[in-house]
Amino acid sequence: MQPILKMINITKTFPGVVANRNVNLEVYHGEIHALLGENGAGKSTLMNVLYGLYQADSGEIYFEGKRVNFESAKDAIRAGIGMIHQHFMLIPVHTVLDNIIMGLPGDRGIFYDRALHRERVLEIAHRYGLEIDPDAYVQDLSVGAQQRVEIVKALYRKAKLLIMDEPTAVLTPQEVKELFSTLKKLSQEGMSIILITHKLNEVLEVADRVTVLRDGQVIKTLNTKDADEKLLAQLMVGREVNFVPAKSPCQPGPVVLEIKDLVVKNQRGITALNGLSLTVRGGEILGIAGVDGNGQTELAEAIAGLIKPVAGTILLNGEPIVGKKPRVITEKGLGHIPEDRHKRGLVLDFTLSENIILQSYYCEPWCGKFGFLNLNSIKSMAQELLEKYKVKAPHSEVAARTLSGGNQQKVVVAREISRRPKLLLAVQPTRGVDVGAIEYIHEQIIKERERGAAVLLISTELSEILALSDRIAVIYKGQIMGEMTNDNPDINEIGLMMAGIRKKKEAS
Amino acid sequence: MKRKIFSVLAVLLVVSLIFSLAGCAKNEEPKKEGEAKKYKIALVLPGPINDQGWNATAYAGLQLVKKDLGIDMEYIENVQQADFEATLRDYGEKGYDLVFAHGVQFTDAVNKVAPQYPKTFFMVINSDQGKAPNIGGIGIREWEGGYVAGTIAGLITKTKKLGAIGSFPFPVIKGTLDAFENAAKAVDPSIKVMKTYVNSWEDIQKGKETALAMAENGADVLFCSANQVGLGSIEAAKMKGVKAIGYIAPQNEVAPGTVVASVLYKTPNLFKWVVEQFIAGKLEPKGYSQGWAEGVLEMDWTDEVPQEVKDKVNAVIEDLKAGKIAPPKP
Amino acid sequence: MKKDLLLINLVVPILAILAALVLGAILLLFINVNPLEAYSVLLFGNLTSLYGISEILVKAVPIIMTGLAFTFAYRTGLFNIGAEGQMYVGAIAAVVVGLKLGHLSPFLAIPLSLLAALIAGGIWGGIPGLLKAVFGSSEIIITIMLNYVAVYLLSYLVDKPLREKSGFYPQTDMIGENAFLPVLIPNTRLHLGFLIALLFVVLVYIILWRTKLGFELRAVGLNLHAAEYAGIDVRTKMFLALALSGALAGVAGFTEVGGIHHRLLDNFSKGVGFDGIAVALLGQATPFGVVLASLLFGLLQVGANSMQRSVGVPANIVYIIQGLIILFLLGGTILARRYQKKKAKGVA
Amino acid sequence: MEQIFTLGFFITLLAATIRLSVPILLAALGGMFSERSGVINIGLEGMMLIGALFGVIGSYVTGSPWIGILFAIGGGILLALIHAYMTVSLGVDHVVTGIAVNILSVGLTSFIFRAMFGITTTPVKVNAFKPLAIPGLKDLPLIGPILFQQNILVYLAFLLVPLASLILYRTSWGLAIRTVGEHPKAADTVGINVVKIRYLCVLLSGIFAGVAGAFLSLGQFNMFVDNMVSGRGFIAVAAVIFGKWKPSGILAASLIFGLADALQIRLQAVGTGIPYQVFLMLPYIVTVIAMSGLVGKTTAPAALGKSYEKN
Repeated sequence: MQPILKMINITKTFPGVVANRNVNLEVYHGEIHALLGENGAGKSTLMNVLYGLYQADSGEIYFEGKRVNFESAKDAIRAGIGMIHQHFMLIPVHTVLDNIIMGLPGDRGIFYDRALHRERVLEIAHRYGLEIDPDAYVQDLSVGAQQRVEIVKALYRKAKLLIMDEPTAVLTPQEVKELFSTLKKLSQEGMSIILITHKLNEVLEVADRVTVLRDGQVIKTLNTKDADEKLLAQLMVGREVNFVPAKSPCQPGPVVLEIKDLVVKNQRGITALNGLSLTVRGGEILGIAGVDGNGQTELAEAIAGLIKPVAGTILLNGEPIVGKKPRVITEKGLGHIPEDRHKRGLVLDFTLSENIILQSYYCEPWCGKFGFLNLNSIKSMAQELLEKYKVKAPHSEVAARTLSGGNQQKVVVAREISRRPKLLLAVQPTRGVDVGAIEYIHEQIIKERERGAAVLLISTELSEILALSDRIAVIYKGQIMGEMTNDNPDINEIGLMMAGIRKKKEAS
Repeated sequence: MKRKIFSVLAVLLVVSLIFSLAGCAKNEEPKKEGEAKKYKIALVLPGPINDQGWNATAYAGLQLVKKDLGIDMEYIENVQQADFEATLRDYGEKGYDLVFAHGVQFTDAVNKVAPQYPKTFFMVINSDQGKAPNIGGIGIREWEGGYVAGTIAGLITKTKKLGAIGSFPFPVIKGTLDAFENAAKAVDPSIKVMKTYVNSWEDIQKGKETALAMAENGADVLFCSANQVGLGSIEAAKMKGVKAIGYIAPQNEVAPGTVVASVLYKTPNLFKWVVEQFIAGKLEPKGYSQGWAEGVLEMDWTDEVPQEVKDKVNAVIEDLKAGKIAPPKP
Repeated sequence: MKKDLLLINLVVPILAILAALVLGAILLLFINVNPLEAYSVLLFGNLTSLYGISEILVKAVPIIMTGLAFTFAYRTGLFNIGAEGQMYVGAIAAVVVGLKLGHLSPFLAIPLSLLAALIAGGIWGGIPGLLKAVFGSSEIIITIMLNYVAVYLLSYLVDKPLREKSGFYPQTDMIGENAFLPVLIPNTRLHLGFLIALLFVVLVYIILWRTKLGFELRAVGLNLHAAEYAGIDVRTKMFLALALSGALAGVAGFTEVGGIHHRLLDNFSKGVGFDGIAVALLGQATPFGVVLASLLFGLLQVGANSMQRSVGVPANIVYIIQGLIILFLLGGTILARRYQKKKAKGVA
Repeated sequence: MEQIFTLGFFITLLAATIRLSVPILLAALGGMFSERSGVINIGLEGMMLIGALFGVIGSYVTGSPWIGILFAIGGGILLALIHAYMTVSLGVDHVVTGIAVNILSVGLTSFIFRAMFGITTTPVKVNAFKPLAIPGLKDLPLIGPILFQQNILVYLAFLLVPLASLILYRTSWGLAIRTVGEHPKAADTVGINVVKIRYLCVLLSGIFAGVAGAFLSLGQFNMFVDNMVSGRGFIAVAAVIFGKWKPSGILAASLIFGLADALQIRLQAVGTGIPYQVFLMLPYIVTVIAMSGLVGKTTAPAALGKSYEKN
C-alpha cells in the first residue's frame, strides 16, 4: 500500500542547532502513527516542516504520492493536512463557528453563509461524536472542548492527515479517554493521524505504529504490537550516560527544603502540582527526573515565590516561605538557576556586571547609601567572577546578549553560586549549552553540594540526573512517583515512572 | 554612545559646510543696480501668510511696497510666541532699518529688544503706543470697521437678530464686535447681537458651526473677525440663506448673493504709508492710528444692498471720519 | 560586533539625516529654491554668531527636557506621548508660584517654582502611570488624551481665573521678576534653564545608570520576567517611571515660562512635547544623545527661521525633514539589523 | 434659559451633531479596521489632513468633487503605505510611526498647498459637494431637516457603519481581519496572510481618513486651509477605543463627541456659566475614564500594537 505521507531525509537546522537530521517518516492511510521522543528531540520541528511553517534545508516530502513543497500553512491545508498545535490556535473572543471557518473563502462572494456552515459543522461533529456548540465563545470552553473545536476545525477543512502535537498534555484523564476514542473512530474512517507525544502509555494505547526520535534523528520505527513500555523507554531516553563527575560520598546534613502537599495551578488554571511532597538536605543533590510539562516549571516557580501555591507548605530552613515575595525568599538563602535563562535568568541587554548583581544590586557593597551603585566594586567583583567561573567574555561591560549560550549560562550559575545559597535550585541548568560548559556547570553544582548546600536539580535530561544526583525522584503529573538513591539505579524503572507507571513494589 | 552621536553632528557640520560653500559660490552673482540707499526692512508675522486674513494682508502690504516704492521687504511668517524676541533681535543685530511687528502681541518683546538696537525702528502694528526713541505703533481703528459693518447689518436685518464671531477675546477683536453691536443698536435699539469667540484662527468647521448656531437662533446677518474662521461663517450663511458681511479682504466673491458687502482693510496702504514716512525721515516714535479718515478702510458694495442703505452707511462713514462717533468702551 | 554597532549607531543616523535632507532638497527644487543655498543657512547660518548659537541652545532647552522625559519612560519599556501636556501643567504650576511668590528672593522663588513644575508634571505623568499599574490601561492612549485635557485646562486658566489683571489678553500677568531665570550671557536669551536642563541630563544619567532605582527601572524595561525574578516590584516601578517622566517634562514648562515667556499664554511652545520623542529616538534614548539631538533640532528650528528670512523658504519644510528623519532613522535601524542578521547567518 | 431649550434648539443641535460627527466617524471607522488587524494608527490626523488637501487639488484640477474624493483617497493611501511599511514590514513601533506621519503631513500639506496655489487673500475655491435633499424624506416633520438635507458624504458615512459591520462580522475578510488582530499566529496556521491583511487594513484606514479629510474640505467647504483638521484625527482615535472597536460603538462615540462639540458651540453662543473648555475637554476625559475599567484591555484586539514575525 502507498503511504499517504513520505518524508525522506529531512534536515532542518536553526542557527547553531540541528533540529532534524536525515529524518525519514512514512505514514499510511488510516493509521495512527505516534512520533515519540523527549523534549527537544525534534518532533515539533519535523511537523512544522511538514505543515509548511518551516522550510526544510534538504529532503523531500511526498503526500498522496505527489512531491509537495508547502510554502505556508495554506498550502498544507489545501493539500489536506491539518495540525492541532500544543497551544491551541483558537481565538478566545470568537465563537466556535468563527474559529472553525476562519481563513475559509466566502460562500457568496466574500459573504459567509453561516447557517450552512453551522449545519455542516454540526453534522461533522455529530458523525465523530465531537460534542460542540457552534455559538459558544471559545473563552468560555473547557480545554477538552477547545480541543474538540480544533479537531472539528481540521476535519472541516477536509484533512486527510491530522497532526496532533501533545494533545493530552492539558487534558484530564476523562478527556484523554474521549480523545482516544475519537481518534480511533477517525482512523477507522480512513483518517491518518500523527500523534506527537512523549508518553509511552499513550503510544501503546492508541497508536498503530511508532517512530522514536532522539536528538533530531530517527532511532527506530516499529509496530506498537511489537513494543512494550520498557523498549520504548529505552529507545526514547537512550542508555548512554555521558560522564560521571567525581564526587565524594554523600553526607547529608539537616533538612534545608521541605515541601508538603503542594498544590499549584498554572496560568491556565490547570492543576500543575497535585499534592507534591519532597525534602532536600544540606550536602545532597536531589534530582527530579521527569518528562517536560509534568509540573517542573511550577515547582521551581513556587519555591522561588514567582507563583503562589493554592495549598501546601514549603519550608526553607524550617521557615515557611509560601506567599513570600521572591526577594524575601532569595534573602533567606535561595539560589535559583532558572529554567529559561533568556526569560528569567538574564537581562540580555544588560552588561555582564549588571546581570551579575541582578539578585543583589540593592545590597552592600554594590549599592551604597542613598541608593547609588558602586560601579567600581561591582565591576571588579564581576571581573573576578568571570575569571573564576571561566566565562569567555572580552570584559564585564559587554551585553549578555553577545555571549554564547554556554557562557550566558555560566554567568547565571556564577551569580547564583557566588551568593553562597543554602538551597540551590537548578532547573535545566545545561539546556542548550555546549559540552564543555555542561561539564563545568556540573562541577560547580557538585562543589555546592560539597560546600554543604542543599541542591534541588530539576532536569528532563535523565543523563544529567543520573550524573549528579544523590537521590532521584521522578515527577509525573505534579506528583512524585517514587524516589530512590542514585546507587546503580534501574533506568528502566525510572523510565516507567516518568511515563506514569508505578512499579509494583513495596512502599519504601 | 556619546562619541558616536557626536560624530554624527560633526559629519553634519562638515556636510553643511560643503553646502554653505557651494551656496556662497552660487551667490556671487552681481547685485542689482541700486544707486539709492538700500533700505533693509523686515516684516515679522505671527501666522502664515496664506491665512486669508491678518497675515495675508500684511504680505499684500509687502508686495505693494515693492511695487510702488521698489523696496524689497523681507518677511518671516509663523513666528511662535517663544521666538518673538529672538526674531526681532536678529533683525536688530543685522542692522535693519525698519522692522514691522505685525500684531500687538509683539509689544513686550519690542519693548525689551528695541533699546539695544537704536539704529532700528520698530513699528508695532495695532499698537497705539509709541516709545522714544525707536518704537512706534500704528493701528487701524478696527472698531470703525466693526461699526460700519454693524450699521449695514442693522439696516438690512429683518429678524432684528445679528451674529458676530471673534477669534479670541483680544481687546482689538472685542472692540470690533462691541462696535458692531453699538452700531446695530444705534440703528434700532431693539436689535439683539449674539457674540461668540471660537478660540481659533483656523478651525473653519468651528466657525461654520458657530455661525449655523446663530442663524438657527434667528440671526439673519453674520459678521466674523477671525481670519479663516470667517470663511466658515460665510459658508454657513450661504447654507442658511442669510446674509454675511465680508471683513478685511474683499469677500463678496466668496459667496455671491450671501456676502452683501465687505469692509475692506487697505492694510497694504498702511505699510506703504509707514515706509514712505520713514524714507522721508518723518516717522515718529508715537502711536499712529488710521481709519476711514486716512483711507485705510474702504467699502466694497454689491448690488444686493439698496441705495438708501448705502447712503445711510456712507453718512455714518462721514461721521466716523469727522470723529463724531465714540469708540466702544473697553 | 563593534563594526555592527557602528553601523546602527553612526551610519544609520547619518544616512537618515542625509536622506531626509535630500528628499527635502527635491521639494525645494520644485519651488525654485536652490537647496544648497537653503541648507547652508538652515544648518550653518546660526553658527557664526554668539547670538545665533545662544538661540539654538535656547530652543534646545525644553526639547532636552521632553526628550529626557520620553527617554526615562522608554528605558522602563513605556511610551510617554504626553510630554506636551505634562509640560503645560508644569508651566501652570511654575507660573502660579511665580505669581504668588515672585517677590521672594530668587534663591527661593526659582527653586520653588521648579519644584512646583516637577510636582505638577509628576502628577500629570503619574495618572497614566497609576492607570497602567492598576488597570493595565495603555499609557500611550492615556497620555495622548491628557495632552488635550492639559491644553484646554491651560486655555481655561488663562481665560478665566488666572487672566491678567487688566483683563485684556488671555494670558496671566508677568511673574515676579525674582522668579525669572537669569540670563547667562548678556544680550542673548540664553537663560539659567539651559544649565538646569544640563543638570537634569546628568541627573537622569545618574539615576538610570548609577542608582538602584535606575537599575530596577531598566531591568523592568528590558526584561519584565527577569525583573520579577530579581524581586523587583514591576507595577510600582512602572508607575514611578511615568510619574518621574512627567516631572521631567514639567521642567520644560518651568524653563519656558521662567526663561522665555515669563507668563502663561495659550498654546505656548507648541509641539515641544512631540519633538522630545523624536530627539529621544534620535539620541538612542541616552541622556547625552538627547542633548546632541536636541541641539540638532534647535539648529534646524532656528535655522528654519533664518532660511525663511534669507532664502524665502517656507518654514514648513522643516516639519517635513523632521518627520522624514524619524521615519528613516527607525526604519533604517531595523533594516540595518536585518542586514546584519542575514550576514551573520550567511557566515554561520 | 427656557427659551434656549426649545424644540427648534434640539433639532438644530442634532443636525450640528451629525455634521460634526461625520469626519470623526469616517476616520474612526478606518482606524477601526487598522486596529482590528492589530496596527495602531495614530496617524489618522495626518491622513485626514492630506485627504483634505488632495481632495481640493483633485476638484481644482478636474472640476469634479468626486475626482477630488479619489485624490483624497490617493493621498490617504500614500501616507497609509508609509505607515504600513514601517509597522507591518519593518515592525517599527506603531505609535512613533504614527506621530512621524502626522508631523510629515503637517509640513507636506502646507508646503504643497503653497507651492500649488501661492499666497492669496481670498480662498482658492473649488467645486464641492452640494447638500442633497432626499425627496419625500426631507419634508418629514422634525427629523426631515436633520437627517435628509445633508450632503452625500454624510449619507455615505452613516451607510458605512452597517457596511463596516457587515464586512467585519459577516464576511471572510472580516473574520480574517479579526483573527489577525487577535492572534496572528493562529491566522497563519489557517492560511491567512497576516502581512497582506494588515497592509489592506492600514490602507483602508488611509482611504477612510482621506475621505474624512475631503469631507471637511469638499463636503463642509470648498477650500483648504492649513491645519484644518484641528485635532479631529486624534478624537477619531479616541472614538475607536471608546467605541470598543465596533462599528456601532464607534457610531455612538462619534455622535457623543459631535454632540459635545455642537453643544459647546451653542452654549457659548447663548452664554452659560460653564467654561467652554470643559466641553472641549470632555471627549478626552471620557476616553481616559473609559480606558480605565469601563473598556478593559480585554476588548482591545489582543495583538494590537504587536508586530508579527514568522519564525
